[in-house]
Amino acid sequence: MKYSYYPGCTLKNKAKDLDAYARASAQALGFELEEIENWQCCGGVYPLGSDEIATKLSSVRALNEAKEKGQDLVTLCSACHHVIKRVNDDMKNVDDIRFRANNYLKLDTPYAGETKVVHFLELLRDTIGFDELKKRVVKPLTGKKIGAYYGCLLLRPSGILAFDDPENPKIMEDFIRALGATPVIYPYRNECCGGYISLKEKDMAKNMCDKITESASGFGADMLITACPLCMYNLNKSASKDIPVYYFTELLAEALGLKEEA
Amino acid sequence: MSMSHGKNQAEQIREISGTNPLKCMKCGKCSATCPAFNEMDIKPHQFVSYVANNNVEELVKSESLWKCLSCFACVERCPRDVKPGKIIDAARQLVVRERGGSYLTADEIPELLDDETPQQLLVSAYRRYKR
Amino acid sequence: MQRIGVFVCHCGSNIAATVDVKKVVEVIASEPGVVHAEDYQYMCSEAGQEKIAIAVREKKLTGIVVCSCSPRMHEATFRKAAERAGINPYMVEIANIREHCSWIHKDINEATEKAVILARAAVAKVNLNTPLTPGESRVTKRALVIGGGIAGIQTALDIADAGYKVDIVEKTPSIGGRMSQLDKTFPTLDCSACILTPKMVEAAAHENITIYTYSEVEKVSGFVGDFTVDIRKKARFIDADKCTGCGACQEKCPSKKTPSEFNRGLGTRTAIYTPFAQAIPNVPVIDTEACIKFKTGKCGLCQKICAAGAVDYTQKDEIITEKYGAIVVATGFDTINLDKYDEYAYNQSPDVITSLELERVMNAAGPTHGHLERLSDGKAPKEIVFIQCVGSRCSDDRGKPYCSKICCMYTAKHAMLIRDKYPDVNVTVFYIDVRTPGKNFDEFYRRAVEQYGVNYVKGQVGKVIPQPNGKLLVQGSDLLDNKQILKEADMVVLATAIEPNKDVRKIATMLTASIDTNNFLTEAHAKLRPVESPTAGIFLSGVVQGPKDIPETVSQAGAAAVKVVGLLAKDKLTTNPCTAKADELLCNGCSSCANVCPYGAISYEDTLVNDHGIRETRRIAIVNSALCQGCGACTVACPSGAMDLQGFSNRQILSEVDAICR
Amino acid sequence: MSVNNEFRPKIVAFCCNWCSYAGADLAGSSRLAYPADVKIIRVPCSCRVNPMFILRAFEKGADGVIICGCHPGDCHYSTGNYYARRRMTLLFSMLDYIGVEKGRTRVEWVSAAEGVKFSDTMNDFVAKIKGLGENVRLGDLRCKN
Repeated sequence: MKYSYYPGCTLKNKAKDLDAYARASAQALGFELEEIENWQCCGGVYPLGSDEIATKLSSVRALNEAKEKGQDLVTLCSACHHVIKRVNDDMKNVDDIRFRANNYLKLDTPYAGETKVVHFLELLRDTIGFDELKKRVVKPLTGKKIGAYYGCLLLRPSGILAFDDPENPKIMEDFIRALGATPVIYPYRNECCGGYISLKEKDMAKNMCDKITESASGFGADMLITACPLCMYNLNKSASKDIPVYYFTELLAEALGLKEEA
Repeated sequence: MSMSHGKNQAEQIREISGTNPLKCMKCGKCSATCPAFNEMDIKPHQFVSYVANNNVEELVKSESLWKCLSCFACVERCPRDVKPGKIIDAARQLVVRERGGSYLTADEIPELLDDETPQQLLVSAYRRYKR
Repeated sequence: MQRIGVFVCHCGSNIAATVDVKKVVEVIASEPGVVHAEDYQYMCSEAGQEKIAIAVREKKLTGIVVCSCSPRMHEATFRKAAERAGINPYMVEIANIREHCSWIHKDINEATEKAVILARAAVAKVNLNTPLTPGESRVTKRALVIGGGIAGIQTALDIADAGYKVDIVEKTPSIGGRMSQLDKTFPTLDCSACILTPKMVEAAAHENITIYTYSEVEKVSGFVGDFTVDIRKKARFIDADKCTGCGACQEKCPSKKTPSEFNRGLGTRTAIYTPFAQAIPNVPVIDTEACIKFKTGKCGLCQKICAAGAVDYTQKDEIITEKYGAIVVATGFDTINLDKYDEYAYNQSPDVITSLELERVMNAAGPTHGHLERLSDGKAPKEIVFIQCVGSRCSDDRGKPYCSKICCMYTAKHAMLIRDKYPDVNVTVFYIDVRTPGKNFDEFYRRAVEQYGVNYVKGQVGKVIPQPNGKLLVQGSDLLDNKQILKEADMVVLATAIEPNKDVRKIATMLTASIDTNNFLTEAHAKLRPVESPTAGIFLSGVVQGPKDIPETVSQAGAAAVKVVGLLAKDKLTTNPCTAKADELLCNGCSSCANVCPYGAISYEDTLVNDHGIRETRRIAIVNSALCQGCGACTVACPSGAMDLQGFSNRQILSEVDAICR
Repeated sequence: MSVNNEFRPKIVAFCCNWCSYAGADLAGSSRLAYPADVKIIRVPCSCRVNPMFILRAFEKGADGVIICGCHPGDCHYSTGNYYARRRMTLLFSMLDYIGVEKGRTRVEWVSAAEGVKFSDTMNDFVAKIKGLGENVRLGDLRCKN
């Protein structure tokens, strides 16, 4: 199975691990990630203004390229997933944005939201299946108590992201179970880590990350997993509680016995 | 005149955000939800009523513009589908679209960075803070 | 050509402010067939109707057009007026120039122009009207009540007391409904069971009432006065005539793990069970999904233990077919599913419960025997938070757009009862608005605050955060203080929105009763006919029509009963004469019409016809006008154009089309 | 003809007595405006609408025809709206074939409780018809004044 793949800026640099482990695991699980050629940065945040067009075009280009290849578009970074999925929804459902974006791009065939945007975790859940993943695990992470940290970007707005129950998600918990570890459910797993605010308002971000890590360790988590480089940075940087944070792909690669290779 | 200016800006905010603040039933669930509540001078439920009442002069000067995380918790939980998070973002847009309204300048950046700062943080912050 | 009189109503200023009524009179007077035209302030008034009578007399009118409000409002009024004046009532047509014109248009020229066109269409139609005579149909003097809660019980009792037979069909094993699950009732704090049980007993003992519990309506046919209903009486596997209700079977049943529906899943019940001690009938049912005998073939303990020999594993569902003159829908409500509101952690903590679950917790016969305790660890709570409007007043797709109406009052009740019985427990209520209209209602709420010290905080809760120590952190707004507050609680109670019973859509479809987007049944008129469905012979009782509390439900139940009695008291009903009719010279007996008739009203007879001198026997469609409801499906299905609908004939409708497009 | 030469379409709306006509009444009592170009003809059920009526309307110069009935499953006569839906689907594609654009005909379900939907539907339909302009197909010139 071949998929178009959008890594995003951070995965080429500070979050190389997130990317490398994902590619290795994908290969082992029997699907191929074809990186979109000449992809451009998604912008990091979805442009909320209903009159913003230019800031959405890089996502549309990536989406259109996947469409032309007839492939689903796989994302990994929470922010890229959030931005691209929302722009895709605009292209599908908002006449004004679709019309103006296509006017800019002058594509041979106008793009109208045809591509399916799939997060790597959704691919594991819906295409491979967690039961199947469990069978492929060679080094189960038995005994590890892992808290899933979702953050906001994957879950909200749930009407568009349609990733999981925004208040009581379970995809990452099911993922953790498939790897043989024990998920730790804690209430702050869908609360914001502070996001971009950590650049200028460091105390504020720290405060928020403290709540998250304290809640997670209070419920017995030994470590956290995330899909987002920024969450990773904030949780590592700001939180006073010393709790290790991993990309979910790293644990996946470990359980699949690929960690050394990658 | 300041009143008409205020009204103009409120209209622009409604337009950019694509929201209807009149749908608000003043339940306060947005403010009850907001993780940045304590950092804000004007609170999420007030964004909505300010824009509904065409009284946004204080709002566009507010610190809250730079404290909202766009985490969308208020949008997700709002029982009336008002989307306070989009309203505050539209107010922020108004400010950064005006010359010199940026909350972040390039020369500030180096001292804010460390070895691990991900690109994503810079890109996001830049898009939020600056035109 | 008819001699038509046109009467244009001002409706005070409702019409006259936007439609130039004088102009309408002036223009319409020159329409073909119109021999009289005038306007008047209120045509529906006695004086207005008298004007019709005078014009009929003086101008020898044969047809009447009234330009006024909707025919759904006053068509009947003007038909009666015409009849009194000596004209066939079906020679009257209404041009709706209020709802369809003056009320929706602002420009007087535009509205006047449209009013003229609507009047013209009505005139064109009346020119082709023919006098019609209603038929008669019989009334079966028996009523059916669907639903055995307080609404259904009260309606049945009132009908039965008036001397008519009435059957209650209840889906669950016992009558009693939601009220039987409540602990206390507002605003007087009576024990719910103490006031409900006597009514249940009275209904069971009433000579005119038959109760079918564990039964569902399966099929409805017929029409007002003459419905035929199939009721599925599900197999209880207990012979009700033999069972003494001793309860030995339930004590011995080894399958004890099924969540109790009556206790909202908070406790368990056995596979053979009566839902609660005062159940009526006091005859258990066997839940085959839970019963070991049914699942594995082994066990059979209940049969062995039953001294009366009442247990019968071979019992089958039974279909009872009965005729009714009227049907009352009293199917009640349930609380909404809270899966989409998990910011309140209902699915994450057993100590977050709904108000209806709290009723069971507070009830002596409930899962905690009436002790207020946390369901997670059985500990006595010290801090309780109530959250109002959970799923009510929502315009998103998670909740309901309406106010559930009962929550403010029952929350005040719960808060008061807790503070009364456990004075050391602190109670906080997060509210958006406190809505307590009703006799002694606001006083009741104020007592909760002033006398019992319940802490009311204006603002909604954003998130309930379970803590590692088992407490619940409630993060909410205090809007008056402009603060976000964090309150540590031991229990959180959600005032969950109510919604009509899930089955009601299916029932409405069977009854062809209209239903709104929230699944409440629609009234015939929101203000003036609140207990009747627009479908004749169908009546509404209780929450099925809209959210209401017990006093309102009981009042409405009585009102529905009066309407039913009014119907059953008649020996005959006049039927709608606007029925289909086949032209025997055009009909070729092809059966197309009978295939689409929903009432089986069309049959075929070999008839001797005289077709322009050719006398022969042909197969001709015959419409039974007592069965025909006048939908017109057959008229369009007829390939030869033989079938037509009286009162809405092809020529009449085409003449309206012509008048509008002229 | 209006003086300012603005195109005012002729629109015929067939409404079933039980749901849509009542929905139109509710739109009226709720003062939910829609253009005066719409004229309503009351029929007992949407299944009473004979294709002949629609053809006649176009022949006589109508620019659009809309049929409103109860929601599927809610028909007062149980199944009438299903017949209407099937018949109209066929008729509309035939009309489209002979040049009466699909946008000029519509079937819409409006319940007695949906005053807002009735008004919204009519506003939308009139706007669409205005976009299409005057109907020239099927019009019988002898019917023109």
